[in-house]
Amino acid sequence: MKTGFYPGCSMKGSAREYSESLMAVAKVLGRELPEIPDWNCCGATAAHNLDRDLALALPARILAAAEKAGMDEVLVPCAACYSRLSVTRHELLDAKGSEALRARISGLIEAEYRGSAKVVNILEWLAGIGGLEGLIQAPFARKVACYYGCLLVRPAGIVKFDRPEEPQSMDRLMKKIGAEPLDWAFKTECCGAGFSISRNDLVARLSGLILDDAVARGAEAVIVACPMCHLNLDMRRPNIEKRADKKFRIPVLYVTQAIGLALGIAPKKLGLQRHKVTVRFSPAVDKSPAETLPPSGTRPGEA
Amino acid sequence: MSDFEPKIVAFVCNWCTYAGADLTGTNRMKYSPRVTIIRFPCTGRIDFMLLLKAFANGADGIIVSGCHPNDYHYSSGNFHARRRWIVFRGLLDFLGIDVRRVQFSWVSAAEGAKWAQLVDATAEQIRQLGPFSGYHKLRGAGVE
Amino acid sequence: MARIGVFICHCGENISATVDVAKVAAAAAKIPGVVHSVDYKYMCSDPGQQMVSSAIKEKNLTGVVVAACSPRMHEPTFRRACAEAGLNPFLCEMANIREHCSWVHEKGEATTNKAIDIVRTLVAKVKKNKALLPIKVPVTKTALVLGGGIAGIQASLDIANSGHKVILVEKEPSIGGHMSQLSETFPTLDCSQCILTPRMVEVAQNPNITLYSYAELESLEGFIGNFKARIRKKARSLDEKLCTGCGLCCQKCPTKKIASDFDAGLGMRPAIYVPFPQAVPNKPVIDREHCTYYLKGKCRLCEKVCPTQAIRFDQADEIVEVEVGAVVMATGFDIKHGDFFPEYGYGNYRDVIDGLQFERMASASGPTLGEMRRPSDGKVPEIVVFIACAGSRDPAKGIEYCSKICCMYTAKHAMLYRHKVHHGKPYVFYMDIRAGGKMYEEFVRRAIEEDGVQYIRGRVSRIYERGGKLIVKGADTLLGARPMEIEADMVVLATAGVANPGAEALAQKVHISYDSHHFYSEAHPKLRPVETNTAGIFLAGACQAPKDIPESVAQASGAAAKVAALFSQDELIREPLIAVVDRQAPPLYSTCVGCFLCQTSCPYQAIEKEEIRGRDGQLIKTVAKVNPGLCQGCGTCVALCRSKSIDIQGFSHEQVYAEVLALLNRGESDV
Amino acid sequence: METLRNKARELLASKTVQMVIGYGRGSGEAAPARAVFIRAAAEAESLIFDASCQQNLAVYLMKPEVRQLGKAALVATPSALRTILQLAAENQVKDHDLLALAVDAQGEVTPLATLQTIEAHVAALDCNLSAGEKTELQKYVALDPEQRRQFWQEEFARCLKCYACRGACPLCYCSRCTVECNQPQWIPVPAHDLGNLEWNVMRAMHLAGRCVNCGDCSRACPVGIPLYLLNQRLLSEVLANFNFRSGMAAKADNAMSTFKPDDPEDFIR
Repeated sequence: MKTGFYPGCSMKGSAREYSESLMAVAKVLGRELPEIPDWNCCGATAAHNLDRDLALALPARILAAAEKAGMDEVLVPCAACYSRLSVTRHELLDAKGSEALRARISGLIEAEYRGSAKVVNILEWLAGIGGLEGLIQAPFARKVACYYGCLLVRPAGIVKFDRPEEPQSMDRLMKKIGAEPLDWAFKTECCGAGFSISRNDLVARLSGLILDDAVARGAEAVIVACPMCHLNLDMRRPNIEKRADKKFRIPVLYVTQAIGLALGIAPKKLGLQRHKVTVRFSPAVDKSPAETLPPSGTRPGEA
Repeated sequence: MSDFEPKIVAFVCNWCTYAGADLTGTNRMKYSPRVTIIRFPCTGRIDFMLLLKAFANGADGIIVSGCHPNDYHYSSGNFHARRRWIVFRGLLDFLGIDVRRVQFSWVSAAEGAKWAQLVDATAEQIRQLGPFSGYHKLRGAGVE
Repeated sequence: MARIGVFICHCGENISATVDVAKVAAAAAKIPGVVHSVDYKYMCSDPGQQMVSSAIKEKNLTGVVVAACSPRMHEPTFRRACAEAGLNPFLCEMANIREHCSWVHEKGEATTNKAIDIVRTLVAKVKKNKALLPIKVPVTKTALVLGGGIAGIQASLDIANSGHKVILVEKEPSIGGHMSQLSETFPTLDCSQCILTPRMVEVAQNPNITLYSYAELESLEGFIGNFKARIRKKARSLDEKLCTGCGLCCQKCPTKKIASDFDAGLGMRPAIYVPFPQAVPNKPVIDREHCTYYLKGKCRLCEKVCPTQAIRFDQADEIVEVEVGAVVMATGFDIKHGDFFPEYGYGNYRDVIDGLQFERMASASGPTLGEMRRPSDGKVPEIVVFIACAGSRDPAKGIEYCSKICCMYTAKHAMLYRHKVHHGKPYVFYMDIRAGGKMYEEFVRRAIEEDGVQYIRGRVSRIYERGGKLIVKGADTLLGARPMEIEADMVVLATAGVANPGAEALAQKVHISYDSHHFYSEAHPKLRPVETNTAGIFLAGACQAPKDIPESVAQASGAAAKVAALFSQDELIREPLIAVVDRQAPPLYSTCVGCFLCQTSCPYQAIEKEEIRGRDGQLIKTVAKVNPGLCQGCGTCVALCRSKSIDIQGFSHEQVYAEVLALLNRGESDV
Repeated sequence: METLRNKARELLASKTVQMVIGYGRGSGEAAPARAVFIRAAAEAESLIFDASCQQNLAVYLMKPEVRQLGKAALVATPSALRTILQLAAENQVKDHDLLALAVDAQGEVTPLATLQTIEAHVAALDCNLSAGEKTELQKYVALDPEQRRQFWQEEFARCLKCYACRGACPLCYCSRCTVECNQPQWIPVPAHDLGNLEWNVMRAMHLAGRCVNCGDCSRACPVGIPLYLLNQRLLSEVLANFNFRSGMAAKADNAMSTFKPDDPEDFIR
């Protein structure tokens, strides 16, 4: 099973630490992640607002290149790229009249898009790697708030990943590395996304709500799996604090960084120094046991 | 060929298409007199050999019609019939027999209008195809 | 030689207006085998029928063709007339020259010729008709009712009161079903136990009803009038005759901490328990999965305290075989639970409960003795949010239908909450209020206007817990979809009504069809709601689709009427238009070679395997055999059989073959 | 061939079977191999196996005269194995009625005692039409209808209604075939154009979803009508439309007596 890696623009630019931590973790886990040769921009939010063919051609060209390089699946760490590539694969394979559309788009990109390569996001890829628990050097024994953002789980009909309203895959990953994922309400609420540039007041409000709830529940870190979420929750911290008129010390880590720490990889190699909010934790504190009585929803005899 | 009057036999199921044809009658909807009905309990009962017999004895076209799938009286006769027709049409086509002379359809007891349209359309199509003399000549030895 | 009588009807002038009836009669007279051919203004009138019967007698006709309207109209009329004249009714056929000819074509040569074609076709068919006798199938006048909820109870009582034996089988230790779990019922706020328990006692005391509680159907074979059912009486671990129902064992049982299924997981019960005080039969059952004796072989305290030594630890399940003539499915429904609404925290937060749990909380015999106490900390909830359509009308959750009863019981819940907590603040999030029954709308208006229930038209997107409160995030679409948050103490979800988990397996045991949601399929949604496609098996209550108590009771009485009608005759008379497998003299015995394609294709499981053995008991061959009770006469098997060894009476090979040839103006000899 | 002979000798000596049905030397080069019925260990010498042994010996399983001789061991080519499974699916062959001696191109013999083992053996084989068969079939499908009608008219004109194809086919085991039915006379008795056409249409339809393409009908036809084309055409129609392949399982529903709610119906108005 050959897995290709599609970095996209952010992994080489503002989210460099995401790519550094991913590569470090992959090395420890003994996984090859060759970049797709001659990859191009996925079109993100700009393309599909301008022209449908463009929005399909860009991702199709990426996938066609991956298929040409014999890749069975493509790891797309950035949620926005993952969403674009998944939607394109759906439009060109499963949707009604996909044959004609596929032929036309293949003509546009002057390469034959067959659709053999699967599109995989970071959580799917990490979950697929067995034996993670065995390699843990320093359990990441922290209370964490797993923040999935929007594009990882939506549109549910196409992406078909985890439960759109109440996802659990990142929570399960965090448990594997010894962390305690909290039950909180802002797992998939909007962080402000693209408004980070045009309306960062909105981002300040929305991201502020997210951080406020995480801190209120005692989270020691917010775990994300998307460069845009990291940017709003970390880099826009001054705007958030100014608007909320209070300080938020809580650091924001990529899921690969948290796993990296647990695998004993040096923080520098994980790019923690690139964050705006310094990554510092107070000493670990012991936790109270969970309640015993079964929740009201389960019936006697049911798991 | 305008004065050619085709002879068309319609094999229909009693509960749906026969009742649909009755409804066409009660609504006094006019349609071509070239089609005559033979009643069966269900489309599942229509044997492919009867279609051959009809062609062999002078029919120019055939209509086979019954209950829509899932709107059936007997719960699965039409499903079996559909599967039989798929294979039978494949065989006729492979033998070079013009499958356009056999029109399959679903007409429910409430679709009187659809029955009239079906008959008129089939009569017109068979009129254009002309008499099925090629097949009728096959009679070979026997009373002529 | 055939002696056929042909009778052409004018039908007033419906036929004669466009068809030259005299010409048709003359043409019919020339058909070989036709000895009598007349036309008359109104064949279906008494004089018309008189013409037919007198012609039969005078010319001793062997077959009759009446060319008039559709057989779907007057076939029974003319067949009865022939029977009265001494001619087997199945030797009479109708030629449809009205709906299929005179009404749909213009007056003229072509129309008359078509009429002649039709008559000639039916004359050819009638020559091949055989005299058939109606099929008589004996009827066992005992009914089997599966499910002891209100529907099963009502059906059993109605059938028993019409003088027939009933066997009522209930899976739980007591009958009563979901209705016994309710506190009060809409729209009258009658206390559920008060109106239900008298019926339960009536069932126990009715001499015609044999009640097997804590029992399930093991298998059902046979066909209408002649079913054989095997019922598994699960071991109660006590001797029902000796037990007086004093309840000492339940009080003394040390293992108390088992979540009670009857209390929907809110309350506790001991290992040996009676589900609720008014249970019928009022005999406890030992829950072998939790009883210490069965787990570790110790305790046996109940045995020690039992005044009548009724405890039987080594009691085994018992299979009871019964013969029944009809089955009524009244197995009821369930409400959706499990991790179905994670975004509402259902199954995660203890104060997010479902409708049945609220009923138990509001019920005087419930775990909180009727007081409003939230499950997490037992406090009285000040603010309660009720969410309607929790799962129903939601294709994304896979349930697109409306569960019909939730709007009513949600209004009732809100009203009961206000009656018990006067200063409480109930909110109801709804999409549309469906209160279509008698006095239903008034009931909901009363909840809104008199009991001050705050109805908010909008959906709830998420519920999360913060500081001991449940934050309900929703939107009020009547106020411009303004997002809103309510800090609630407790949330009640009106979850979707779904089929019982075991519904599909039971349907397969009983051979009835079910829909994609595992609700049982009625024969016809409008005209045959209480019957199924399997003859002799009827439906009552929510097993067919979610419905309220009045409808379940009405449907139960309907099903009971059907059973009573079935049992009103000693024998079942069925039209003989069924399939028959060829039989020959030895040594061939039958042209059937036993490939049994017919058996797999038969939708009614009407074809059985028959082993033909010689006098020495040696198996000669296994051939197909049609069960006259089950065959509905669709004929699918007939067209499938490669060796033409199965034929259907009324539409036999010879009949339809003759029709095709006659229609195309070919004589019999033209091969 | 030696292993085959030893196996036969051993089976007959130990009385596990009463008879071994295999191939023996034929008379002259027209029929290099023919079926032989070995009932004594000594006769096992006459068993042969080479490229000319193509006949589907499973046809003898359905002949009453052979069945009454007792349990048989059958030298089975791949299509014979698939025929046994199809016969089992139609309740004609029970699990321990026979012992199959599966033999492949290299003459390797593997005894298969139960239908289960036959199923497993067949599952490993490639049961598709060969490339050659596909191209030939495609050649006819590509013709336009009139050319096909002309082709079959000429082919069927040679038919003598000798019904050798019916005798050779293991799946034609009806005790009274519809051809022999004269009330009503379904298939015209004379071998004129109509009689020949209706007979061949009926034979092809009765094999739809059952034929395993062993080719014996065509080999048996004295006037060399390419009957295999009809069967192969319906074989591919059944596979394409219903994703069903005959002769793969002992307990399988027949393609024509079952259905799927979403069978293709684009030709129905």
